Amino acid sequence: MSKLEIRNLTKKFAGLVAVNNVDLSFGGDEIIGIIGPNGAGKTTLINLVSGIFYPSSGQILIDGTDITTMPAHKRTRLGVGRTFQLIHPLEDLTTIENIMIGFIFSQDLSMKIAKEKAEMLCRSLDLDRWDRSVSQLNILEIKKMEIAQALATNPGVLLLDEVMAGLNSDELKELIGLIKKVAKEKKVAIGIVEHVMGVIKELADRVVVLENGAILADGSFQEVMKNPDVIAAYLGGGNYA
Amino acid sequence: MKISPKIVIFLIIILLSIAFPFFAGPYQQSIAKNVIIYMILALSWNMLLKTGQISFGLAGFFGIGAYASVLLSLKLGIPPILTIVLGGIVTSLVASAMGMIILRLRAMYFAITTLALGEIFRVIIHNVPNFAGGAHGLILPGVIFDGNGLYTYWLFLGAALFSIGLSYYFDKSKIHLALTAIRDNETTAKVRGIDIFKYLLIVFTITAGMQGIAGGLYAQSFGFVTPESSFSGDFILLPIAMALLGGIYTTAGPVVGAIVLGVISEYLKLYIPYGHLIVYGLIIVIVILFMPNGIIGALYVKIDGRKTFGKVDQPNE
Amino acid sequence: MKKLVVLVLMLALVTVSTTLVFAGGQEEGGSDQPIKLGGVWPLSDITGEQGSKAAQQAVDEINAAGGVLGRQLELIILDSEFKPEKGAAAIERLATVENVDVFLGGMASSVHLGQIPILKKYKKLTVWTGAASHLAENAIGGDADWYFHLHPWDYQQGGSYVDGWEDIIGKYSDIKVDKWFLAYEEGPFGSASFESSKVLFSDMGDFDGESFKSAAAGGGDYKAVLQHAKESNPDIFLWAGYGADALPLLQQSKAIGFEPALYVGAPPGWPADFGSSSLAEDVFLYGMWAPAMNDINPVSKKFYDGFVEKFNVIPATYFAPLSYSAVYLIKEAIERAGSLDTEALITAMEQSKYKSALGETITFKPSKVIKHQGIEGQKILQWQNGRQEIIWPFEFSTGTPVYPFPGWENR
Amino acid sequence: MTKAKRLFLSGGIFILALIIFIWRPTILIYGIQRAGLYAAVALPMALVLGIVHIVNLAHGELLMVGAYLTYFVSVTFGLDPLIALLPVAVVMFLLGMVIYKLTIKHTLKAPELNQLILTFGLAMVLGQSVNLIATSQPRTLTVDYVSTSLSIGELTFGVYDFIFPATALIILGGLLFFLRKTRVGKAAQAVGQNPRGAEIVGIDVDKIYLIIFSLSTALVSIMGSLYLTKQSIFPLVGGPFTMKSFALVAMAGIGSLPGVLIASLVLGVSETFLLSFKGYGGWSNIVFFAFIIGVILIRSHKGKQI
Repeated sequence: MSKLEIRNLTKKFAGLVAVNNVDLSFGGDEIIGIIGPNGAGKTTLINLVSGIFYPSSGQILIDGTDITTMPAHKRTRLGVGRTFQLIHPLEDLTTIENIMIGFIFSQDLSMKIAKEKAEMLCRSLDLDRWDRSVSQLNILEIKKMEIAQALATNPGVLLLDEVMAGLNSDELKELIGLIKKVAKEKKVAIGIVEHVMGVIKELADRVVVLENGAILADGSFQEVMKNPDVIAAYLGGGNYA
Repeated sequence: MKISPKIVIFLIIILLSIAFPFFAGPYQQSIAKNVIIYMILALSWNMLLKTGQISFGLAGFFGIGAYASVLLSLKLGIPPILTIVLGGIVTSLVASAMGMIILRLRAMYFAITTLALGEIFRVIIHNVPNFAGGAHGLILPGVIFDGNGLYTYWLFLGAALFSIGLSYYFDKSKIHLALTAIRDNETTAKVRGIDIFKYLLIVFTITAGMQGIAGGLYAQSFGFVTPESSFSGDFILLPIAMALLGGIYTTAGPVVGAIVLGVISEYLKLYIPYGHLIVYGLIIVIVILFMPNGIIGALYVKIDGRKTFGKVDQPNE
Repeated sequence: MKKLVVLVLMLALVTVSTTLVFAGGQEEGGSDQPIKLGGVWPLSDITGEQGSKAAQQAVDEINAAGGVLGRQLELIILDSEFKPEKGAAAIERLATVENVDVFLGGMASSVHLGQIPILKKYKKLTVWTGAASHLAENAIGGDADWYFHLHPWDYQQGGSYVDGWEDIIGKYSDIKVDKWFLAYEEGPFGSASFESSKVLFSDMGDFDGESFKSAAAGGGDYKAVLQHAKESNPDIFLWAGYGADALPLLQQSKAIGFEPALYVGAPPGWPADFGSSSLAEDVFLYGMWAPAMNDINPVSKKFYDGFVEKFNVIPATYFAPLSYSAVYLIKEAIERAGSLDTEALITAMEQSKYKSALGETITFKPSKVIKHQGIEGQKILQWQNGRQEIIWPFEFSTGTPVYPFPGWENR
Repeated sequence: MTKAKRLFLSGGIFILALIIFIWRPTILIYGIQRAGLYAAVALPMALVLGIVHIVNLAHGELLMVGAYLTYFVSVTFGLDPLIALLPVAVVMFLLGMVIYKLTIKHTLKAPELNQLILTFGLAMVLGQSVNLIATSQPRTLTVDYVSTSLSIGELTFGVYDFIFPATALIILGGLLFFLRKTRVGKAAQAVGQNPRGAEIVGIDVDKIYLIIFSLSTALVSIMGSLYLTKQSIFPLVGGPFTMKSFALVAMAGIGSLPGVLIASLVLGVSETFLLSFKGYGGWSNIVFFAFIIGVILIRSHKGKQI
């Protein structure tokens, strides 16, 4: 059971404030939805937590350990996992190898054990064609592979960045089910960034709304959706529901 | 352990190459030795290439290894074989110190920096006549094994097998996964727990050591070093061409490439004494045009039906 | 699995075919077989190209005149590509696959350093025309009686210049040389010249010098070194570089107004048409041979005419007459020895007294380290009316020195 | 960089230049001449690298071929090399087209290393072919005006070499005009930034590559002709220029043409600065490479990983 704490986090890019004084913590097997209009700072927030960027100010802690200035691979070992909005598979490796990476490098398992574990993980995610090269997978399989890749690092906190993008409604349903299963079985806290409100409604125990890098609202889906600020922000930024 | 045909054939080849001097003359052996020098360079360069990093520092490390080996022999009287190994270690140390600074560079910036460092080593050696012989270089009182061709060949073969083994280990171990991940996408690699800098440093250090050992072998078997010949640009692009023509990212590629190009160049000059290098250049051009994935890559396509065979990141824009 | 098998099989194929391709004939030379000479030169360089061609010319001449001991000569030419390992492999091939009786050729000390261990292995009669570095001499060592070196060593060249200038000053009293400046290319060739000259010329007045990056190595900007030379105002300005440096040095000297009384160049070869430039007039040079030798030496004339007729170009480097001489030295030694036995050949070679195209009568004497050194010095020449005239040694002179070097404006 | 910082920096450089000029004027004069040669040779490579995205290892050999053609045209027709360079540049443009169509075009989809080794092979073929035809003996044209000099007080220096910085400026100006003002140039810039995007908006990418590569070949051949007026040529004369240009382009940052000029100036002046101290010339080679490494490292430190 892990806990992620974000304190007063700010990130500026050449004068532009992408994340503005954000305070947020969640953990356990909680699933929180992070929503907001385009450019609200959702992906930047994930990038800050996973160590792609370093914040301008503020603090990030996982299970009480300060990871604010830690390199990405060390955060992974401490239990921060994530997927990418634009998928980043390792094209020169097979699917199973893509997944083994996490077991080997963040949990220090041997190649043999990593392979067994990866196969088990694939089975549990209904990802059968694990011996193929990534280029032969379909979109749903790639999404599953991304999630498996992240799960292989044994995360306490898993951040999913628009993992549903590009899926049709059947595929969407399957993946939602999968994520629910994962959260329950693996006891992972999940932060999910999503545009499709249906997904958030289905999955999230709690919803955080970002606008211009700052938190606009934080609460249950129903609460947040009634918040006049949120309605204003969404009406201003287009209809996402 | 079950004996697969692969292992049997591999053993036969090793035995054949050990027995090579008994059915081939000194000339063939010397060609084999030259091929091995370039093979080690091509293999080691290819090992670093798996991370996506293109090094032009081969000649620099080759020269450091050669000079270290000769200087250790001359100044401290250490036996030649030991100086070759020590030369490799010295080269590794130099490389790891350099790597701390330059391994965050990428693509052609990394390439040009390694090239520049190699040149700097050459200029330094050139300008310290009292220590390293300056522009003239240094000669050894004798060559390794007193010029015994058989032992020298086996020493070279040992170095070649060691390099092939190391490269094979890189292909099969978790290092392969780390390096390929770094090449394909650094962001994914680090988020999945790979310490990119650590692996780059490890590979850079090891491959530089191999290049240093090649330099030591060269210096000890010919008995001299000079700045011009030990840091020669021939040790940069020819091994790269060999690796590429054989097929990059594999162990077999550089090995096959070094043998094919090394043998072709000897063959050509027997028939075209004046101007054979034109044909040599043409062969390089034609192979690149018609076998863009190299010889081994072309074979894979034939056998696997695989279309693509790895790719290198596009230059930074 | 399948692909690995194919791979491995292919590797095996390559290995086997390599062996087959290079398995040469091992037949012993019978009395009707030609006598084989093996030569190694860098064939892509003018020195090696013309050196090998001149050697072939000598072989053809000898064969046309009936050969040696009733047998024909055969010259096998291999390219060293300026690479030590290739030069060494070439010697191995000549020794084992071609079964030659004599080695000759040569250019570039670093290539030779790589060949020396192999030459020592076979101990066949070796007549070498290049490699001036004293390191090569040390590597050969004092007990290699089979090794005959024609080209003067670096320190011998330096010594001959001292002798030459002393002779010239003694004979032509208006020539004054008290202050020297040597500009030298930073590679081994130039550095060797500087180091040996500094010691040798110390008795002859002030000696100063500085290095430059030769155009042959990507340089070609001499303004800094010329500026320093101009500031030191020497009586004699020497430069040791390559042919590509020759004209740009003169042009840049003119541009900065540097006019020493003696302007001496010491490249191994000169650019084509150098003599036709007005700037070249009255430049001194060091060398071993020039076409002017034809006026006073019939062997030189024979070589020159034969070369021009056979190859349709003018010999542009002294490595051509040097290699030509090497073949004749070998031919005469074989005749004297009456056999191809190495011991007999060495003894016969030691008795050589060959009137060469270079002017000298070549004999072999010990040098600092080795037993058999042929030519011991270079010559001092001067560009006059577009032609290299030999000034010193006076026994070969074809002209008298023009002094002082005329100013740039009077050209 | 802020405006004040920039002002401060350029002021500092100006004062430094002034001090050097008063102390040893030749450093600045020769430095600028040297820099001009570097820049003029490196600019065509920067163009190809910025737009076609290939490292052309035959760059120096193309300069060499241009120089040899100029030599033979000048000798055969008795032309001044500065006139002969025009027909030669046209011929070299066509040669560039042939090389592009026959070889480079077919490796553009392959990894960049393939282009590197392809052009390495091309360099070998070009260099060795010229060697076979013309031998390795250096060749020189004697042109009187190249040693024209100017005396100001005690100081005498060659003025002809200012042709290099002048040419560099003309090439840079011409290229910037071409890229910013002409239709083809603008298209080329678009292709350089995003070939796929350019293709989508209907630009014939292949044709742009062809034009840029041939243009660069013609430009480098002009530099070969100019080089011939000053220096002797031989088959290996171009080799060092390839690496030097590559290093300069890396220093300038890929895609920046004016950067090449600045990098050349910095290098040229610092090399002549070191050369002006007698006896340290041998170390001036280090300056070149140390500068490259320094600049690249500083830039990587300031920006992201490069």
